[in-house]
Amino acid sequence: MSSVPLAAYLTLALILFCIGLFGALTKRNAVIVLISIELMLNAVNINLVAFAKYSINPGLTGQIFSLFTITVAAAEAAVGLAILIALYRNRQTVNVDEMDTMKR
Amino acid sequence: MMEELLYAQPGWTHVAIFFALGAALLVTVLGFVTYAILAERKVLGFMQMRTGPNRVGGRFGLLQTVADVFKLLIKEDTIPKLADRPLFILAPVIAFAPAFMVLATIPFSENMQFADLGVGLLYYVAVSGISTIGILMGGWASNNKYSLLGGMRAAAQMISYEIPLVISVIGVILFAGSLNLNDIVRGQENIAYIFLTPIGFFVFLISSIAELNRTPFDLPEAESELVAGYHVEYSGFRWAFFMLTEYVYLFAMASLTTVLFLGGWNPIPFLDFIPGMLWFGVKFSIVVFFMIWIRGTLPRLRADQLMSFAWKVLLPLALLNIFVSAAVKELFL
Amino acid sequence: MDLDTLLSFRWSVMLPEFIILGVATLLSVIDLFMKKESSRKPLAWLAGAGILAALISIFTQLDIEVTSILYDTYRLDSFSKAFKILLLLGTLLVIVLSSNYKKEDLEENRGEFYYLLLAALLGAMMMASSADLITLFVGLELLSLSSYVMAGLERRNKRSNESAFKYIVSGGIATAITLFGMSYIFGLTGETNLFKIAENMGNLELLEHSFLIVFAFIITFAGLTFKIAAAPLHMWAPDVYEGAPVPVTAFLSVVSKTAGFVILLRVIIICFIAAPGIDSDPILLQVQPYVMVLAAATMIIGNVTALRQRDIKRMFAYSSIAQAGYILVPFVSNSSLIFELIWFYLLAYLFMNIGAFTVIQLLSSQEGSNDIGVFRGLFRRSPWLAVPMTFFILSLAGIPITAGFIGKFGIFMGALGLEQPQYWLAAVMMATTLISYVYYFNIIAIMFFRDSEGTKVSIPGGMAAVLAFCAASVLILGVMPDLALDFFYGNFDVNEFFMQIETEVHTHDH
Amino acid sequence: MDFYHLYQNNYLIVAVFLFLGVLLPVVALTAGRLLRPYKPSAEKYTTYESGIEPFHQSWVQYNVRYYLFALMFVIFDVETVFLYPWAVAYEELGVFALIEMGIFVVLLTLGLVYAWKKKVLKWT
Amino acid sequence: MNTWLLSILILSPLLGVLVLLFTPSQDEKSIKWIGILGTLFPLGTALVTLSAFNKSGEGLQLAEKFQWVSYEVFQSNGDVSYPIFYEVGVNGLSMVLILLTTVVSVLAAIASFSIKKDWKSYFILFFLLEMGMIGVFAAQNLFLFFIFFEITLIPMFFLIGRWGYLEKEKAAYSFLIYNGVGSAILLIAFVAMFMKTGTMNFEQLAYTFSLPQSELNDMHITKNFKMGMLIALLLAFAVKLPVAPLHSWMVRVHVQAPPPIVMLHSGILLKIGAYGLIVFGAGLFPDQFESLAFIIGLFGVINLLYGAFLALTQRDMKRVLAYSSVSHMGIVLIGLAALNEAGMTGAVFQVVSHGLISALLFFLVGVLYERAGSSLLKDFGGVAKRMPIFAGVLLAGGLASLGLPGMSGFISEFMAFLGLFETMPVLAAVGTLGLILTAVYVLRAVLAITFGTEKELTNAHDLSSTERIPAFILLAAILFIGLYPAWLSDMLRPTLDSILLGLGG
Repeated sequence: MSSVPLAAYLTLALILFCIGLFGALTKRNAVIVLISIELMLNAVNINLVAFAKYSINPGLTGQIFSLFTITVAAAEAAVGLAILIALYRNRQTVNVDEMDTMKR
Repeated sequence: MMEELLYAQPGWTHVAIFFALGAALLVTVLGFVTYAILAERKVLGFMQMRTGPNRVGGRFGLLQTVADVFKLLIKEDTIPKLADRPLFILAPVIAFAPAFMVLATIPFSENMQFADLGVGLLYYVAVSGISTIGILMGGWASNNKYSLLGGMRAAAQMISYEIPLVISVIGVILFAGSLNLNDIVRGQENIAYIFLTPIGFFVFLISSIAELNRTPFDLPEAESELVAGYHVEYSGFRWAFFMLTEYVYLFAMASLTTVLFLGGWNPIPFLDFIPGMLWFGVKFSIVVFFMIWIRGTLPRLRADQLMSFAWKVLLPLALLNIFVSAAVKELFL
Repeated sequence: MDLDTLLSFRWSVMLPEFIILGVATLLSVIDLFMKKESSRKPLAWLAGAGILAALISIFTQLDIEVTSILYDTYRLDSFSKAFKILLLLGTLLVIVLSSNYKKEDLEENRGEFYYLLLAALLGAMMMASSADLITLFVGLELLSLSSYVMAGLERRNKRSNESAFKYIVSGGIATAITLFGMSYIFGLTGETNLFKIAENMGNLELLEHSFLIVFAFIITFAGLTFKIAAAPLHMWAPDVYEGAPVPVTAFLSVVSKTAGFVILLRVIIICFIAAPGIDSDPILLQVQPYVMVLAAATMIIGNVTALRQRDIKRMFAYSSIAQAGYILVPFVSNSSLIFELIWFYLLAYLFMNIGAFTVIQLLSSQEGSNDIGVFRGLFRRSPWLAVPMTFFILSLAGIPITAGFIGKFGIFMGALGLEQPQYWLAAVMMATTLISYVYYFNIIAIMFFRDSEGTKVSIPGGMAAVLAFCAASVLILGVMPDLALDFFYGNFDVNEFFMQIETEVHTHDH
Repeated sequence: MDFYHLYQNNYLIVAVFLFLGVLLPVVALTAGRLLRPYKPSAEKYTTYESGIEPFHQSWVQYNVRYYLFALMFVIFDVETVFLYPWAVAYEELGVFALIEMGIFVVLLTLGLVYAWKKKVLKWT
Repeated sequence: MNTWLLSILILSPLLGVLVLLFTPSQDEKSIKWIGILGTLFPLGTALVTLSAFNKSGEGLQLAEKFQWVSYEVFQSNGDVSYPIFYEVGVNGLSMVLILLTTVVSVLAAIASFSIKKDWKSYFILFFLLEMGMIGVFAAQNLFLFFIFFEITLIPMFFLIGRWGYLEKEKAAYSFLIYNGVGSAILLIAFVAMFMKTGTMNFEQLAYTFSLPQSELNDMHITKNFKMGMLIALLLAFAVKLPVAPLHSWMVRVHVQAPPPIVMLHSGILLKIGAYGLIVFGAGLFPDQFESLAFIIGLFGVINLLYGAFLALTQRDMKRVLAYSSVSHMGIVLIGLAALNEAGMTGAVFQVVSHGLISALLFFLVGVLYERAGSSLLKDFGGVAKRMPIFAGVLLAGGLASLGLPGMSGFISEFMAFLGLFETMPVLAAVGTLGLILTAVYVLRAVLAITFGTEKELTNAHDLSSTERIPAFILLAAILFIGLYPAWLSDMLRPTLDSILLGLGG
């Protein structure tokens, strides 16, 4: 069990990021959209931690950065859910497709 | 031998050895659970001035639980037609696996520990949180109003009490300067942290009881209100696993309390000829007994009291505890 | 980092931030313990006073040389001072707008609005004043999160909810994209301090990973364009602007956008100025076509789509997308005038857009509609509203003797001033400006050429003051732009932007 | 390098425990399948609702207050992300970090008070 | 050095604005009188300026210069400052045009008695328009020129859109968009020149561009750049002039705008295009201009013929006049393309003369429209009987327009063609066809109105005394220039010489 190369982490993060992006853009349930965004942010965390350990210029700040990312992701999720609750109270739906009061 | 093993390149031999040791622990834990249930019933019986189980397996009903287990094993297993089958089957597993996983990092004595993780405490907190998902999943997958409500309540309660629980241990971390449970125990060679951070201990103890869904915080399973809460549709061995989870957590939580606040394997001064393992066992048993005692004494809380207690009393106390602990550290250590 | 080191920092340079933070906290406490029925109007005064105090303290800081504390996570340089003035000024005007914004839905959350606004402002100010990726990011998120909530502050209004939700979803995606890019920047250099990143970017070892640098640049840049509502991440703007309360829309279109440009300049320019692209050419030159296409697309999309809008807020959303495209032009052209051009344009933009939103707020709250028809016959009904609005619109369209023209002129100077002038970019900008004439002058036509039986619009004192101030500023800056430019050149030295400060590191024996 | 192995081994143990934790239910349930009877009837498979025929779908949208508690949880749980490292490194950080943490916690408490005042913490 | 005279002249219309701001908006009579008096003040100032102007003096006179806007550019080769100045001044050409502007403005203000609503805002915009027009001719700097150029745009937009006829908004928009395109191109060209040379002053620019190519290379100015700039400028002013394919907006404006505004537009605003062509096209890039001369001439002839043909087929007097303007602007191009003294003089004369003639004719059509509510040719006939003075003036104007000797139109057309025959005889020969056509359409239109069977007119009284003033003054001016062209040519000579010098003629 030798150490895993950096590229593997990056690829994992990239795949995760793309899944998240795909989900955020295509899913119709608002909660799933929010979760997809979390997925993208977690991809970032993987990147940061992997870079902090294995990059050309390793540095501990990557882990600190990821701490902040986690916090912000949590805050974002909290605000997102709060807004979704308010929306649900008014519209009785969490379906993104039905949010079309404002047309172009 | 263990030292060498741990410092060697990991391989399949390691897996095998670890597996054997883990299985041994698993058996021990199952044994504990078997007799903890019996003990609980006995103690409760004693408190309520009755005998408790005494028919099966001799005078003390020693095989009562074993018989119960066998009964469960040969009971017909029903999964409601309307249930979400995959989730229904998955739920007990997800609830149980973390309960056992957290045991990996608990130091039972000086050299009786499985995984000496640098972030042991964090590991415990993080992994134990996963069980909530199992419970929630079980409640949801049953497609039953009672179980859904029970599952939601359980989840709400568990996350509410998780906060004070997690924050109350910060005092301990402050004193030990480490998240490693071994370091924490070693930090208590002179004085157990229960004396340094009593508020923390108080908060931790109460929150842990709530986390375990035990009386007086057993609303999710409130028989009189919600039938049996989130596992109302479960039967046979699937149900048994939810019970098992609870008691394994009891085991784990009692161990953690011992490690964090009661000094783990450290002996009381002048009594260090008694082996650490035994000290641990004694302290551990006291905690378990205390929890059963509480169950026998206190009535169940109301739902609103339950939640506000966590947020309005325990959380502020836990936050206060951080600074009290810091002050204690600055002033006395 | 011990006590001595921390005490050795000049904390006084953070005074504006401290004031805002203090006032925001105070406001939240007061609001919490105030009786539910009592009026929240005094809170607006308090918030305004706080911002004013912060503004004054920045002016007292003008002659302080570059200072950096907390290892460059906070730095006071000309760049930050110049842009913080814009941010504070914009928010101050928005406060006046909001204190006159009367809507049932907002009343119960009025107290929250003020301190959320201040929190957002604080985030924006941190973005202007930091040279560390982490702090910049936290500032960005403080701004964003407060904005998300503000957009949805009318809790019972479906549109407001919806706009907030759309905002947070698109904002979340943009944050993730930005962070993904930043993680690569960090990964390539191992640093989060911008200047150290710049240093390490020049490292020869990185040459073999130059495609990664380009990748990092593109991702980061794309993510950061969200805040300024530039293509490709502009889609949120129309919906959010339309649904949010008018003062919030004004805030988003002015202050938040300014902050977006601030972080864009900070991160992109400092980090990548020395970075090699593929084949070791400077990356900023290599990605120029890409950024140029973005700027052009932003201008085109914004202006063309604005043509079809009937909802006035939506139209201004597209207009502000287009304006973002204009401001990107000096950025694209790597002009040495970049800072003063962007600064001046944003200053002009602040006055004209907030002025326009003042009028929109007055009209839409009186008529209960956001349709463009509310402007019908405005000149007959309330000439004192129609005439300033005309100035704002002329300025937005870039007609001479308004600040907007000088801004656009400057941008042209930037675009055409290089050894290789960006003719086609200037042409796109000019062509789209022409397109913008159609919808801008449509408003004017409706105000002046159509008659209606509508009633006179009553203008509260505060709003009148904002209108007068904005209109006067638009005109004065249009006739005497040197007032602003001399102020800029006299007080700010753009070279400070690139100045890395060596902080003394105290080493102690343990 | 040895420490690296130690590190790997410790997590290997965790993995083994995970495996065991999953294995036990699987084995037990498989064993149970061989032992237990199987006599299906329609009643057995209906959802339990205190003896009444179950009516409409029970996957209802649950009360919003659960979400509110979830939000509170998220916020305070993440707070610990900062508290833990701070507590671990307290010795090196010293008094100033304590003050900083004080500010941090006070602001969070303010959030708690806010939620309290806004009756978020009220169940029912 | 600074005499302030020109600045006062430029700002003089604002005095009227100031007074109007304090006049109650319902007081129609005083507003109209303030309007007229307000235009007299610039006229007076212009006359004072004229008297201070040395007619035979060369170069710029009465110049003023202040630093206005300054950008500091840091470049690799050291700091370069890009200052923008406020620079005004007059030469013979601009002096004449300023004079023309102030005169036509007064007359248009008098003609504005026919305006029916919102007099106050009408006159405010009118004054702003006048300020813009004076400023355009007085500016000696690209930046300033552009600003005044745009200032004329906005009041025009309002004036057309609010006080025009049925399709006024459409006309206002097409005015705005077409001219917007022109000014957009102009701005790009101006800024590009500024950034290359670091100056915006006309003379300095002309000097810089006349430097030998080797020195220009150091400033990254290539031949292609100069050519590109010239084409851009030509294009921009072609819209304004307008040149044939780009003329539709102008016809629409002339049909829809209120008569006094059309007087100003066709009298002055179109001339800005011609002025621009002369000053920037021929003045800054003479070499490139020469190489494009044939194309310019070609467009001139096309304009002349095309405008004349269309004027022939129109049934609306306004459209006839509008197309005649297109046609006459062709003569300006023809004169410019000739590249010699005769042509150039012809072009400039045409600018002035057409300003007067078209102002007169549009004024008369306005009068007609006021009487009959129509300007269609078929609605009129035998007007001469009931309105003899009107018919007389109309006929005189028409004759001036077709270039009858003794009137101003003759001199300009003659000179322009004389010039072109020297350099491009074939083109000139084709062009003369236009002159014949001009005579045909002018006479057809004018005669159809004045003579023939009398049609019923509801309100057929002759020119009133207020209407006679502008009509007679304009007619007098047309005759004066036609009979005594030396007055004009003396003033223009130094300017034309300097341009011709650049052209190598």
